Amino acid sequence: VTEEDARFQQRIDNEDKIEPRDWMPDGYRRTLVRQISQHAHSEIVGMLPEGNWITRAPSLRRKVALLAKVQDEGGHGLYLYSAAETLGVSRDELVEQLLSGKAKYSSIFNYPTLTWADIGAIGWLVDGAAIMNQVPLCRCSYGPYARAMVRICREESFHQRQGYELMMALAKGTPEQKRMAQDALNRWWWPSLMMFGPPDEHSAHSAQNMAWKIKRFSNDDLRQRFIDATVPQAEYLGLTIPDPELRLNTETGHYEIGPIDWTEFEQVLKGNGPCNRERIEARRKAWDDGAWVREAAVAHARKRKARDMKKAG
Amino acid sequence: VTEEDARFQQRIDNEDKIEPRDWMPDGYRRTLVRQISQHAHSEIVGMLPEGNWITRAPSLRRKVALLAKVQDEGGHGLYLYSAAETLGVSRDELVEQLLSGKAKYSSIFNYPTLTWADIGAIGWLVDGAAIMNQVPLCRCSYGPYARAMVRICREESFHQRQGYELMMALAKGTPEQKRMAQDALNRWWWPSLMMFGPPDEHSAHSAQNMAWKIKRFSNDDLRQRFIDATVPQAEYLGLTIPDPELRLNTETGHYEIGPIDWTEFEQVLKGNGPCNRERIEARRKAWDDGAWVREAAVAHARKRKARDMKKAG
Amino acid sequence: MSTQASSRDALFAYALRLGDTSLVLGHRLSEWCGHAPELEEDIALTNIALDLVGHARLLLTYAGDVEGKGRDEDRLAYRRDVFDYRNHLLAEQPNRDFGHTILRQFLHDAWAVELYERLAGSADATLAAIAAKAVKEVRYHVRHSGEWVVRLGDGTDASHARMADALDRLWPYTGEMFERTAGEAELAAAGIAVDAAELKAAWTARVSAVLEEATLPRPADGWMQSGGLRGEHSEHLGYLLAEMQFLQRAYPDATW
Amino acid sequence: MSTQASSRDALFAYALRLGDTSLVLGHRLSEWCGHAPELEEDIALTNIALDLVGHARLLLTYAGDVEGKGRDEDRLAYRRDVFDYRNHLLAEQPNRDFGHTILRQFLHDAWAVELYERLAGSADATLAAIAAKAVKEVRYHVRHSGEWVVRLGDGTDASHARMADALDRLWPYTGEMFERTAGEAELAAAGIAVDAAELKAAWTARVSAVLEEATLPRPADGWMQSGGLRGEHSEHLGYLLAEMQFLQRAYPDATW
Repeated sequence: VTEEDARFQQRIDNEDKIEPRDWMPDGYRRTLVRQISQHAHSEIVGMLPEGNWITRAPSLRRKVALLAKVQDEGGHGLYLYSAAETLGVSRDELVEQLLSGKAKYSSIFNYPTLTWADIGAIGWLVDGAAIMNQVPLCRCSYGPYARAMVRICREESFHQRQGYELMMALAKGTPEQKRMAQDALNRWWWPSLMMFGPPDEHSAHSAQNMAWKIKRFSNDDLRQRFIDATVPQAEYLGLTIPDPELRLNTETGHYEIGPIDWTEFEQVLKGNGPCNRERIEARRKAWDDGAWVREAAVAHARKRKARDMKKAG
Repeated sequence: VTEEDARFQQRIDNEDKIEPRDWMPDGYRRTLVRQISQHAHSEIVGMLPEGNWITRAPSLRRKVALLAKVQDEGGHGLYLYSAAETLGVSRDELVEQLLSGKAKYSSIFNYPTLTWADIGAIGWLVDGAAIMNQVPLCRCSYGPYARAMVRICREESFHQRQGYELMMALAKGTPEQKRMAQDALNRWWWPSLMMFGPPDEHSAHSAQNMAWKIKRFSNDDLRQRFIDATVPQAEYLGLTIPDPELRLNTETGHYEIGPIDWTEFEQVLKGNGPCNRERIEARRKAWDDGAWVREAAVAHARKRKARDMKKAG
Repeated sequence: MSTQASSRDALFAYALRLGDTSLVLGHRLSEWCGHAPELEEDIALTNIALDLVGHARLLLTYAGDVEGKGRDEDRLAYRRDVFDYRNHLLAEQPNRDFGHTILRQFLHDAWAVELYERLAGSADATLAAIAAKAVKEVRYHVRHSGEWVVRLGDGTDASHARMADALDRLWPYTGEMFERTAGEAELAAAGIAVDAAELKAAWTARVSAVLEEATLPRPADGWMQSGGLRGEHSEHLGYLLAEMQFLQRAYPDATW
Repeated sequence: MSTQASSRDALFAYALRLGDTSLVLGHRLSEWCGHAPELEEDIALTNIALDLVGHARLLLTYAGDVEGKGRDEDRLAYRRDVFDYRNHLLAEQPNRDFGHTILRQFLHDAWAVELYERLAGSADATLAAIAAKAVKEVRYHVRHSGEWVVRLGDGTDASHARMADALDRLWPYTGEMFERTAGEAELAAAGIAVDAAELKAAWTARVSAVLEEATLPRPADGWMQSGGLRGEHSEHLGYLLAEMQFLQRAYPDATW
């Protein structure tokens, strides 16, 4: 450990915020770039499953809410790419990594949205799980990331309430709507639990990230918080969590769940989820189809600048 | 008039059939190529407006009937291209003429199919008008064309009855269905009348084509027959022909109609119909997208032949 | 009584024309969500889509009130078939590439901004209020789409060619914006509606200026497509509605 | 009584599986009508679509009879939402290019021909009769699609590359054809159904032979997509149904 390393760790321990121009260890920088860009990519890819229902939203009010939500996700992507850029990497590089498959994004977005209830389930469960992960990041040691997360969490919690309200309308609606809601819960429950990552005993990097205060709670801790918060919400909706082993441990006050099928998680991570290929292809198509537009914008800006200079000269 | 011309005309006057290897005047050949290929193109382009409702047909029975009908049209295109080929022009040349806009097809297919009732209206009115035009062609002086028309007319009259039956189901259905049927009649009536071409006093080529027995009745005669046959059918359906001036002349026994808006006809002919551009683009796209398939088929056939020769050798 | 009824019909038709056009165009824009050429533009297009659907909600709600048969915004949006839609054909044209989308948007925005500026002074308090709200947003839209038209028209050779093609395709759909719905002239005379025919000069001036800056020659006003105001649409609208209306049609008794 | 009910459920599910797969695949083929690479193929694809929709009609009618709740072919085809559809995921995959379409068709046909040959000997007279009719048509289908796979696989470099891509995309959807619906094993034991799992070897032999002739390496059997038999589909089916069902949904009281 060098003296610089020690001084850096001291600042972290003092809960100082690290800023872009401050010295930082390469590992810290690398970890943050990976995590922030992965987070940004998740926001962007996450626009696709929900975007899938914009044209079919069942009322104009719901359509407007969904459009606004997906737009917010684009906005989150923007803040996060900006935060990553403060670490010396360009947005184009990051996009390149996403499109080439080098960079990851949250596996949850490799599941399809099959019915309108999936929009509710994503808001309630996926955004709910995201918030559990993200709220501690508002206190992350890296300043630009922490500040981006404050803004993001505020919007995410609005989305989460909106998603729950949507599920409520279905759960209290016609029998067909209730069935749709239950079906969505059945499909999204386990993938949501997997969003917290592998069990602590298999989780790499954790200790270092905790020391750097990039991470503040373990995967299993966050997962448990999510379960404890969500099970009563499902009960309130009158929906059944698809886990016959689920039970409340009255001694600990925590809900205990049956075993998670990590093989499925591994397969989706490896690219075999129902939509991995389609998600990346959709992003790649948008990027490739848009190339002429971006090129034209650059060419026009150059022309305009040349004209302005001529005028000025 | 050469001796050959006179002998040819004599054969025509005797109602002899002209066959591909027989001598014929250049003008006769040119006229037939133009007419037969235009007719073939019409069958092919005509698949598009009806094809537009295959995926949305309102019952499986209707879906099957529509699929079969559009398939028949493809078949008619095939017979007719074959008949044209007997006159020394290749199908590829003809397709090229269609795609480049050099060759025409029936303007009626430049109108959109907006509701399911349009499928009925096309069968009843458009196929009905086509039959009026085509039945006399079964006695056309050129043998291959005449024989193709016999087969085509048989199928067309089946389509026409099917279309009328479809309209009947709508006209006797719910008020919304009846409204749909009336709306379709409103939109297809006048364009159907225009299918017979301009009034006799403005029709070019007519006299020569009559002499050659390519054409046997004038545009206005055929149009009148169609009107006389169709007006009572509309009445039987309980639908109103969209022509306030329509009346039965009790002396002649014929229905008289209000003036036809030939400016619209001219505009559609000139390429300004609602769908001219889309129809040709759809055909061009099919052709261009299929190029690799046709090339591969040729390449494979060549490989196979080479292998067979090697084996045989 | 009969005059009252016919002016109610006219107002209903007028509100539908504006509302349907906003809704259908907003729908088309919303198809881009997640697929735009760059993230900033994804957000901008979605924003405009949001505004347009917002206008549609106000206008369709008002149309339902005027009609007085208890139809609300969703009933009107989700339970009418293609021949009852009154949007401009321009709005329903497919997206094709970004250049077509943004040019379609500009041709519409240049009309909408002229319309809403005048309609904000309507003698009908509801239309005036809707227009006053809309005009602020539409001013931003027309600036945004106009800037893109300039950028792409006067960008690269490839972008210029695409925009010229888009202009050639879309121009025949611009004539309809200056047609009148049944009774629109009477409504305009009463100070309630803006007579669409009177927007032509201002629209042409605005469009010509942008096209010129974009180095795109303005097409001659040839034969114009028509039909949207009579419910005679292109083949595209049926597919759009089948998709948009699916849930309301499949679950007619549900509340969402 | 309970056994009877559960065997009725099993038979219903089985008939739906076959009927829905035929219907959805027929729908996909019908999307080509008027757009195929050559006229002969336009006619051929439409012909196969006709056969498949024909099989679907028989199978769905039978499913409705078995269920005994008065649902006919149209009720089943047009009034079920995506999670009640039981087709193979393979059938709903989008057409993409002609190579993908014809390979998808071949992978299905090679299964269908093995299935119907066996099902023609079913102890259930209706299923046996449907299969006896279908097998004649399906023998033609598999020859047609197989010939195209060979032609395009062993055609030009470009066509080979397209077919290799198609194979890579579609292979993960083939595993589902050998899954069983609930109660299918029991129906098979009773001589009513054909156990799908038992078709694997014959299918593999048939497919391998054609792929070899087409110079296309057979992919390894990796992770297989699954879900269609449980009503968990891809995002594509919802759009397909929205389009297909529009009229029946929009005019629920009409007879066509």
